[in-house]
Amino acid sequence: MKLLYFAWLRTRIGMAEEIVDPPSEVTTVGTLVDWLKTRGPGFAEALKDPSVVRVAVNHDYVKADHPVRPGDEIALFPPVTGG
Amino acid sequence: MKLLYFAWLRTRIGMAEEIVDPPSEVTTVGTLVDWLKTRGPGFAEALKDPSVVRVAVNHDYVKADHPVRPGDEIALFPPVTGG
Amino acid sequence: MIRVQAEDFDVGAELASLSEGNHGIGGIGVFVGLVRDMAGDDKIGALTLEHYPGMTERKLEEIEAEARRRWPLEACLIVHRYGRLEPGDRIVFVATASAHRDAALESCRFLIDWLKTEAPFWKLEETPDGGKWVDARDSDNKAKERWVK
Amino acid sequence: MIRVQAEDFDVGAELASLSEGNHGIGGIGVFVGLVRDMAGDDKIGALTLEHYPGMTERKLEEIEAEARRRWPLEACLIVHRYGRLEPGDRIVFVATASAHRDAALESCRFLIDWLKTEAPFWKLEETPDGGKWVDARDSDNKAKERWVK
Repeated sequence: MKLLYFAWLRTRIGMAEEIVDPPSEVTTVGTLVDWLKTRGPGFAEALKDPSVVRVAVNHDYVKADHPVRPGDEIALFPPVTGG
Repeated sequence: MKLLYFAWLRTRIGMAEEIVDPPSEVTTVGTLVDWLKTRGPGFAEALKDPSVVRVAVNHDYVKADHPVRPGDEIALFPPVTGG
Repeated sequence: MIRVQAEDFDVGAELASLSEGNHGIGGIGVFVGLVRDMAGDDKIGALTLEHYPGMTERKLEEIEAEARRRWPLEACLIVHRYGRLEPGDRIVFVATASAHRDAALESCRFLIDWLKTEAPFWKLEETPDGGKWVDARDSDNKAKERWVK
Repeated sequence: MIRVQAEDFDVGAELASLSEGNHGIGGIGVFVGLVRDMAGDDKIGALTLEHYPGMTERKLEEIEAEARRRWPLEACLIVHRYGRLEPGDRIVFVATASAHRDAALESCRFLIDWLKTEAPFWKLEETPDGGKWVDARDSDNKAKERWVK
């Protein structure tokens, strides 16, 4: 699956996008985020407060229990501040 | 005093403005309108329904008990419809 | 600032001059009123806007002053036309600029609601049966009442 | 219609093309957002707007569709810029046209309130201490809540 990071999640993680092949226990947004946090201090720091992390799967906002599948485009970003 | 008529009050009365010298019992907007109604069928028709007549004295909206004096500019017109 | 004029106005130019050089402005609320070709069920060809010179300017200035009392505005412009206008023509322009969008949008709405019931303008529509003075709308008075403290 | 672009836009030209030839339009509500030079107490020199290409367009289209479901709109345009912008620069433009001013003004406000919490844009301010990501404002979420049915 393809992961995208925006704004300060991008700068803390140090990467704008990547293709990942997570372990089989990663079946939802919540388990994906838990797995990402184990991938290094930048990830752990960026994702430590779930209240400021929004997740979109294939361009739709979703919650932690939303399924994730190979082929999905999954974006993680802070609350939006445009307009 | 100077009287001004606008919109359908103007067309019913048949005149945009005039200078009048009303009798001494005309001391308020209400008594002025009563007097005007005696001045002909156009006036009587135009002023028959007080709920659709607005009065301004010297550019301020006023009510029937507002005094009128020589030298005042008094305008009579229907509810406004601009914007 | 307020202006009452027969001439058309350039919305882009008005907005540019409103905000020029003022970097404290975060949002501008705008309303532009146009002549519709339908009034009720009657197709209208054009309309003539009559006004009361002197009082019109005074009321618009009062309305602007009231908006500035209620909201922290960086800039404010009301332009209202009079004379003969055709469908699609601009009638009125209200623009309010503030640091934040709430103040800009609320004051813009306040101004157009207030203007509709206070500023001495009257519309005469050209209909197939001749000229017809537009009746005041009860909804305009209700809209104004929302703002009466 | 929605557009996401780096380039500036011409408010007057956008409005003219929005209403051109449509004489059923009686009012246009507009909001223009500009870059302020003050964010809180920090003077900002400029800001960079980051966005999520693809999702941004999708969310803006959904927002427009929702406004059209709620109000009888004759026309609707949202333009949002991204990239580096300086104080005084235009960021966002929302225009809604309807037969009546209520629908135009309410839908305009709805769109900007909704866009502020739903469209994936993020502001990075240039401050004397370096870049600073703008925090989401609680007031924006409250503004959106007004519209949630």
